[in-house]
Amino acid sequence: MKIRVQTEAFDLGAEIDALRAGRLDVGAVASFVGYARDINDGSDVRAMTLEHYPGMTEKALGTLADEAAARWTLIDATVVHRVGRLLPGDPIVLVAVASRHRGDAFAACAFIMDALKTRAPFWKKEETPAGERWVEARASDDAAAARWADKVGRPD
Amino acid sequence: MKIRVQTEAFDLGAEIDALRAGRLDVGAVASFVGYARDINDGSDVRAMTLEHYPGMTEKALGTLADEAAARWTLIDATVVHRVGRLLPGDPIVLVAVASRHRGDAFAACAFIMDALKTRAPFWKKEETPAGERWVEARASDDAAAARWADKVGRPD
Amino acid sequence: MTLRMLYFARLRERFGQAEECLAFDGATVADLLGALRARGDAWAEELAAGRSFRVAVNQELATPDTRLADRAEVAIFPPVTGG
Amino acid sequence: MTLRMLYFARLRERFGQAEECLAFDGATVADLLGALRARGDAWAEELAAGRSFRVAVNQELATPDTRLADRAEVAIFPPVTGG
Repeated sequence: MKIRVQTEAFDLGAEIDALRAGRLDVGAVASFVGYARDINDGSDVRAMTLEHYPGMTEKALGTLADEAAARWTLIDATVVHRVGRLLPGDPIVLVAVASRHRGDAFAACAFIMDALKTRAPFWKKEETPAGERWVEARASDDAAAARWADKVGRPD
Repeated sequence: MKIRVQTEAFDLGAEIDALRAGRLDVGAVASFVGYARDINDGSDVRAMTLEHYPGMTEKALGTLADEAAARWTLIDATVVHRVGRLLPGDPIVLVAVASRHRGDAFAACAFIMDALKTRAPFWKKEETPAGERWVEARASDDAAAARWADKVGRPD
Repeated sequence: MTLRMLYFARLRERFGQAEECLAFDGATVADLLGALRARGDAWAEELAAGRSFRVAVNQELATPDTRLADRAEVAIFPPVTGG
Repeated sequence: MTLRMLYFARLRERFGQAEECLAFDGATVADLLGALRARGDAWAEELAAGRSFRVAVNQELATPDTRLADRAEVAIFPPVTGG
């Protein structure tokens, strides 16, 4: 499992090449990239700054990846999350999961993203025409994460 | 919706850049790449050849993508499937879905893959130490596709 | 009516041809399958009731009661295995 | 005991500091929150019952009954919004 927190952009293709390198038993790679949008909650967003809790962040992401590896049959996974100031269109987060079969890859990738959204210590501050504002946590993210509790395989 | 059937390899990063080009409202891209494995059903696989039904293939893939667009809130999607002779490690299929929020992207990407596996006219023939063999359809693929019938959103 | 028949994958190999033009007197896919089975050998074997194959008419998946029209493109193939 | 306190995001701004060393006589996270609320102003307001915040002890999410040990690293922050 590769876990990184960084200010620089990442290259999805290169990350997935590294994830698969030398493994001819990989039949499936599911991946997700989250991007900064130019609008949120009805306001224009000119930029955002991502703050995190160094030390706990890496530990929390590692825990999520380990939970996914315990729950599904995975070959490897990569999680990269950026911090610092980002502009609309910039990639924020990458989760990529390699497995033999697609069901495991899809489920683990969605699980890691849902868990990251509620358990990894990152916070977004947006720059809007009305000034700066901290993004509020969404009830829909708690609901998405809760789908995975006490379930085997895919959520409802 | 971009649908392509081709013999050449594809570049995941370039496909996703094209999918997002000029769209700053894209918050989420879920993607899947399927690869040729070096072992299947307990036999070494040296190579495989993918045959398809030109004309129907593109129509079937377009129908799946349209069904996904009717069911979830999507910005765009790309489906690329290779045909011809492939070696272990070669990418076979790419499905990438762009949306505002991750739930739609994940669900539509998984749906398109599950539907493709049962409804798009491709056939694999494997080269093994014991000779050539046509890959048999899997009951698990029918079950995966059936999960989406009469359901809204994500499957069980 | 005249049909353009296409065969794919294992069925193409078993039937020894990828396509043919077929003069046909019936009305439905079921009628057509009956006519093909009457050829015997691989045709009777592969298209027997209970065997797993698919029929597409004009590039859309069809069922036994799908009606056929003159110049239709009819494809017969095994369950698909792409992806 | 002495705790290393860390504050993040909106709470860092509201409390006017990112970290501090805190001498503390209680036993649990609940005791600690009571001591911080007693500072009044933003502390009383942001850490009031019913407000939404998280506490991590030694970089693991904690609950009100989590026990604290000398030199623990305790972080208080809003619900997370990454990804």
